[in-house]
Amino acid sequence: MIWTELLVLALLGTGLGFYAAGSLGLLRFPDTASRLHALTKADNVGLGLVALAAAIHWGSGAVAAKLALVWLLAVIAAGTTSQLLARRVRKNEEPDRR
Amino acid sequence: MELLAPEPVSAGHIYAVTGAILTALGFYAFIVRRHALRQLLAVNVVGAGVFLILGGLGRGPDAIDPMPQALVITGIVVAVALTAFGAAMIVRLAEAPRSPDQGKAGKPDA
Amino acid sequence: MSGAFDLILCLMILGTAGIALFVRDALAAIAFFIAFGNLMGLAWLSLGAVNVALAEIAIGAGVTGILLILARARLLALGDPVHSGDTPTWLWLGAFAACTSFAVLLAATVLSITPESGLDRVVAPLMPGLGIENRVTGVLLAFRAYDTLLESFVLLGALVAVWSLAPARAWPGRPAEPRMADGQMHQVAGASGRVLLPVALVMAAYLVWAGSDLPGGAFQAGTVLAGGLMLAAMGGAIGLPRSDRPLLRAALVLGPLVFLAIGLGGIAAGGFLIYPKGLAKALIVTIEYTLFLSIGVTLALLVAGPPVADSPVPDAGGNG
Amino acid sequence: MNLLGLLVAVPLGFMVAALLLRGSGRWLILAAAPVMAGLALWLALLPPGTTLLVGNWDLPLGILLRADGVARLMVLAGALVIGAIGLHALVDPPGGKDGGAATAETFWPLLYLMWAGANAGFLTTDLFNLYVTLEMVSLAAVALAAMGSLAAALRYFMIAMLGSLAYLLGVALLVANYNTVDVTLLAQVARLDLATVMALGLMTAALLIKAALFPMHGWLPPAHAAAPAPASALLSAIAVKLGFVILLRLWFEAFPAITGSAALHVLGGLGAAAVIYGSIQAMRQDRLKPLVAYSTVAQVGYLFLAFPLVAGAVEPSSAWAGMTLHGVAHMLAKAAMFLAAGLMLKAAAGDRIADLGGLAQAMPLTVTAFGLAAVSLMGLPPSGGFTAKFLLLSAAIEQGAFLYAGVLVVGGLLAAVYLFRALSACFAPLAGAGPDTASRGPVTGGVKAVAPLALAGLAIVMGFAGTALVDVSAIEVPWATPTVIQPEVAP
Amino acid sequence: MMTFAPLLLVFLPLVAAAVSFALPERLSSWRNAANLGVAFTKLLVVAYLLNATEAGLVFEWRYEFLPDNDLVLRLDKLALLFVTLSVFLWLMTTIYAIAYFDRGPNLSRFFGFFNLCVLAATGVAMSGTAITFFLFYELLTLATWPLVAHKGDDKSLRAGRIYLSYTLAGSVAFLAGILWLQSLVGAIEFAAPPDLTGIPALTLTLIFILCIGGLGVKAAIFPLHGWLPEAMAAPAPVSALLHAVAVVKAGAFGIVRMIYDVYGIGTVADLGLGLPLAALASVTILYGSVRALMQTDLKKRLAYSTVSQVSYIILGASLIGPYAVIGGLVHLVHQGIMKITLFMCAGALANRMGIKAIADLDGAGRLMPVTMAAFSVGALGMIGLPPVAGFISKWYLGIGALQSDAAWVVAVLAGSSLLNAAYFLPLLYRAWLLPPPADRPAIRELATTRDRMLILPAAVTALVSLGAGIFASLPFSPLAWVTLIAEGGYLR
Repeated sequence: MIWTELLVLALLGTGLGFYAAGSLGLLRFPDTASRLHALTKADNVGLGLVALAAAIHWGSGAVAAKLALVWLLAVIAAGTTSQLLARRVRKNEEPDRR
Repeated sequence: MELLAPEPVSAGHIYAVTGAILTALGFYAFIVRRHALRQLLAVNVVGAGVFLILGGLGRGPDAIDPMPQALVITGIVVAVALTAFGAAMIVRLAEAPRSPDQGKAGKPDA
Repeated sequence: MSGAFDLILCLMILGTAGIALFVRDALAAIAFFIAFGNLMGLAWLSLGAVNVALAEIAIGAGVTGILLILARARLLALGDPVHSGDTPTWLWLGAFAACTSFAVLLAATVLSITPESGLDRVVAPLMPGLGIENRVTGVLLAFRAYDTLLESFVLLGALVAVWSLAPARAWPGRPAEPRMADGQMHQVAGASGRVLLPVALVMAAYLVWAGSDLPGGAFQAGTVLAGGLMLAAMGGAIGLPRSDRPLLRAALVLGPLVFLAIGLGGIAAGGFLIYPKGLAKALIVTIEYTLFLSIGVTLALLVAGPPVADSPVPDAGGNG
Repeated sequence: MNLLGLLVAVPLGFMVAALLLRGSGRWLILAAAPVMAGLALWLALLPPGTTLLVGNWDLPLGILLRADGVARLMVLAGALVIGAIGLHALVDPPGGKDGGAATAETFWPLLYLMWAGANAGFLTTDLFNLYVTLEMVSLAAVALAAMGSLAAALRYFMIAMLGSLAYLLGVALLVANYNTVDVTLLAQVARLDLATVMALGLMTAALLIKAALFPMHGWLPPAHAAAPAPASALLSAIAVKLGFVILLRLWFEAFPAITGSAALHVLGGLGAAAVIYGSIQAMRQDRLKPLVAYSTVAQVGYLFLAFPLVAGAVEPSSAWAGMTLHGVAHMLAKAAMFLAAGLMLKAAAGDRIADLGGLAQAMPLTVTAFGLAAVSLMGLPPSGGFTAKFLLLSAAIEQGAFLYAGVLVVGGLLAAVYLFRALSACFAPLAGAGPDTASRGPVTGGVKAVAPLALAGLAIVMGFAGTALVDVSAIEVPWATPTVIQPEVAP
Repeated sequence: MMTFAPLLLVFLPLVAAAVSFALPERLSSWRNAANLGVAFTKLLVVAYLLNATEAGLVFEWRYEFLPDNDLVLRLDKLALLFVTLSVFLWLMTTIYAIAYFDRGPNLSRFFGFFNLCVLAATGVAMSGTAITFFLFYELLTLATWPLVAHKGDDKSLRAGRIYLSYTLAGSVAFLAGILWLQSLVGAIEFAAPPDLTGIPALTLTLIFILCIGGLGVKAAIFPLHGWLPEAMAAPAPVSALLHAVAVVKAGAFGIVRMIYDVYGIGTVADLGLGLPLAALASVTILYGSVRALMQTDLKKRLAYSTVSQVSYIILGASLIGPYAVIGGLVHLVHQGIMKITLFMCAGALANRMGIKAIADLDGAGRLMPVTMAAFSVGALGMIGLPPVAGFISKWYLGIGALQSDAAWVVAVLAGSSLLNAAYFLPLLYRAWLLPPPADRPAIRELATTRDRMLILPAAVTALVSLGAGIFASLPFSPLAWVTLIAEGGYLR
């Protein structure tokens, strides 16, 4: 039992670490593209780890499946929005480059 | 869900007081923020505060009263319905100020 | 520790609300309002009101947030910068004094009332008769079904009210397309919309089904459906319908009408909105499914706004 | 088994039908008006004590519908007024000038929504249910007002929404404090504590906004004046009445022990101020519809002026009857007046009172309707307005409340001043012999004048049915039927 | 018939009003026929009622229109006196109005409201309770207003406004008085005067002042008379019927009811209210006469004369003596008949020859001898010369004054008669003895049917006022009837 607890704790910790890194990137990176880069990748991994931790904590297949769905949806949403944001950014910057 | 719902000593009061402050805050913003869209936002904050009072005071030691919950859900739906209408009015007003009284009162008929 | 969690959460709620209310930039205000709504959802979770938490996040934060964002964007396009005019100092001060006293008075009032779940005792023994477990659903669709019936008509009426704002030439027409101007962006959004719409439908259906016994219900599910529809519409996966399409009208009134019909059917069983013995659950589920469909469509159209005159859609390739 | 629910369900059904039938939905009123009038009449004739527990769920949880005197009269008057307005809207559609097709179509579902909401509100004893009905009515009201002036409607919307939330806050405090929001139950358990006082204060303030009592009336004149005639008629006849009825429930039924005489006199004083202020503002208007709208501000004042008189009486009194009948008479007369004013303005050269010249010749029936409505609003006999004012004045004099009596008297005179000003403008010859005025032929036998004439006629006929109406208004007056709500007394 | 007779009297003019409103202008002959038919029918009904009432029957119709407040129409002898007067004069005025307007604009409206006025006047006469009285009294106000404003020009609209401000303020005071009294003694029935014992004298006095003040507006008591001369902007038939009969008489009639059937002469005497009222009436009599003397416009002079003459009724009522009462009440009839003659003649003069100012009257007697003859009878009656009816009134008033130990009233009467003579005789002098101005075209007075219809009513009323004086001692003469009334209750 204790091992699962420890595993959960470790996963949570790593997940939060990714979140922290992502947030730090959001705050510190210079332009939109790099901010997006930091945010989407780190946060998706972070969320995945936290969801995994939760799934192990409850130890139920149904819960795990739901959490997987949640993660999947979050990844799709993040992917789509970051795509859209990036395109909008590029479009706005285009005139300057020409 | 138990993870997030611990035994509160008087969590109900904490949230109810928060609701009270939110309500007053919203009223305040409604008065000083004169743009209609911001007022609409303020009204929604007031609504959230009122709902929180309703929920907080319905939170007993072991369970939360289903009745205020139902009332809050009803309230939220009514609020969003009205917000949608309000937002639509604000946009339409910016598009074409439809007000015959202004036209006729100010100047001779167009 | 839990007390500390509640306290921190409440402070965050107040903080986000304060920013949402007073920050200069309207977009920032709306962003913080959405954050505020999500924190409110957490607060409801913490209070144990999962049903409300779902509703708050989906409707209070989600739909309202989108409504405000869209309204702001349209106002900006119309040349309204969404700046609040300057208000005189005396107004600030006077309002501050008044609202502070109001807050103190209201807080004192709230503290004078002991929080309790008084009606839970009344609700609990009635639940077995309904055959469902979720007490909130029980209140919404049985004990106070009358409120809910009227509320479903408020929602429908709000859409009618929004439609009533349509300009003379635009009726009957389609709402303004929330479509992305850029062709490629369009594709991206469309792709995700196409993926998400069926997912949303399944999820929503599940939420309704779960709503009988677990947290969930027609309103939350309807919001999820509306979200899917809106995403799909933004990506151009589906077009927005003309306001006079018979099918659309039918979809809009389906839920309220079934609810009303079942209510009137109750007269045969003894009175308005009485569910015949043993049929309660079946009827409640019927109401919930039809209502969820109508709510989904209604909310999506509420967000879309009134029909607009058919004008050349701002085309992506137009200025190649 | 009883059918109280039908009074709400049937208009909702018509709303759905109107949405499904789209453009041709307007013809539904031909069925709705008689059906609803029949139902309302049936309601008025029910034996006293008729109630309905919706869904048969018992009280602290469920919702009670009750056919008391106020509900009967308001529902009946509402059915007649809304039905007549609806029929009128067939010949004088609200979409006229620039509202266009959207207005013409959406008017109908909104009308039915308001109808259902008003009926539901008049019948229910549940304060939260009242919140929902209040929103139904407010939503429809704002949308109808928006058909005239969007700016005014938006102002109305904001203030109404804030009011609704203040009301809901009151409900929240009550539900937490008493675990019930039913008026009949609250009457048994009400106690004087901070929460109750706060709740009552908040709800009262909110409802005063909705009822447009001076000085919370600011939203009313622009919104009512700008809307198309049928919409204005609905707004002034129905929308402001619901707030008033809820206040009756709160002040005289749920918390009669808590509302002290000082508070009652505050309301009475505001009512008196409203009468005077509204009348003076109405006198100052140059244009017809704002004049009529300010007259609503004044007339609402009478309803609240009656509060201390009602409380000062010991038994089902003439004050109660006068107040209720005044509400009913105002519904009929004001709706008639707005409809007539709408027709008059369409025929007149402009919207100023001075432009009304020649209308007495051109449209005698419409001007007659306006005149009859004015008679009732001024409280001249024979009319419902007179009956109501007679009862109120009797009560005021009986109680030695000479200040209120004076306001009642002066208010009637002021009303005569501004209403006769408009009326006598119709008798003046054509203002200027411009080409547009010369082309205005006599429109003697217009079907358009039927609805306003019928409503104004009803307001007059009401003056002869005083006894019956007073009897109805006394059904289940809070202090008349203590057996319903009080625990049994041990022998 | 017993209960429905009063209702019938109210219902008949309503029919005429409805028909008049409904028929378009081009069917004016139908409208005229309907008006005349109904007016004549009503006269027949009244004739029957007079007989029946004299035999001792009392017709009453009752309807509870508010709890404890009955709408009562009751035909006692006093009511019938007024009813008969108004019904008879209504028929005359209808004939006159048909001829006067011929084919003017908006006559449907005119005749509609005209009938409503008569309805109201009949109702005022038959009212059995204070509330019923108020109801019809207000209806009279409302129905008269469109008639005053009928022409629609600025002057008429102004007159209408002034008329309303006076009368509405008056009725409000009256209503306040009634309600105050009702809150003390319950509903007020004229047939069963309330018991006023135990009510403080001050309260009773205040109520009395409110009521008399309210009624005094219509009765045009100084200083509440201002509307009456203004209202002369109305067409002649309106001035004739309303200002000679309906409106001012309603006020005077109400005062009589207040004194005799509400307060009772005993209470009025105890409170000492009779004398001030008599003094006020006397002031009005003299003031009206003086003002009449100062007028140059014929109708205005007649209007001030009305102000003066109506107060005779009030004077008679307030003196509280048998002969004074008889004099006052009989003057209610006599003044009506005589004044309507004068107004109809004035209207005919204006209509046919455009004569409005007194200075234009020169030689009118030669051109329109019948009209001027009728006018002369009316004028002489007003002065109080026998054998015209006016003499009877003044005679009884004088005796009544002496009976009530108020000899000063005789001086007032004498002074007033002198003033009457001073403002009427010059008119007669001008009309009969001066030659017409050279530029006035000669007209044939009775050339067409319409011309004859215009003169006929005035001639009839002139003859009636002569008859009422000459045959005063016969049964059913106004004097005989008033004596019946007085004996029936006012001479306790």
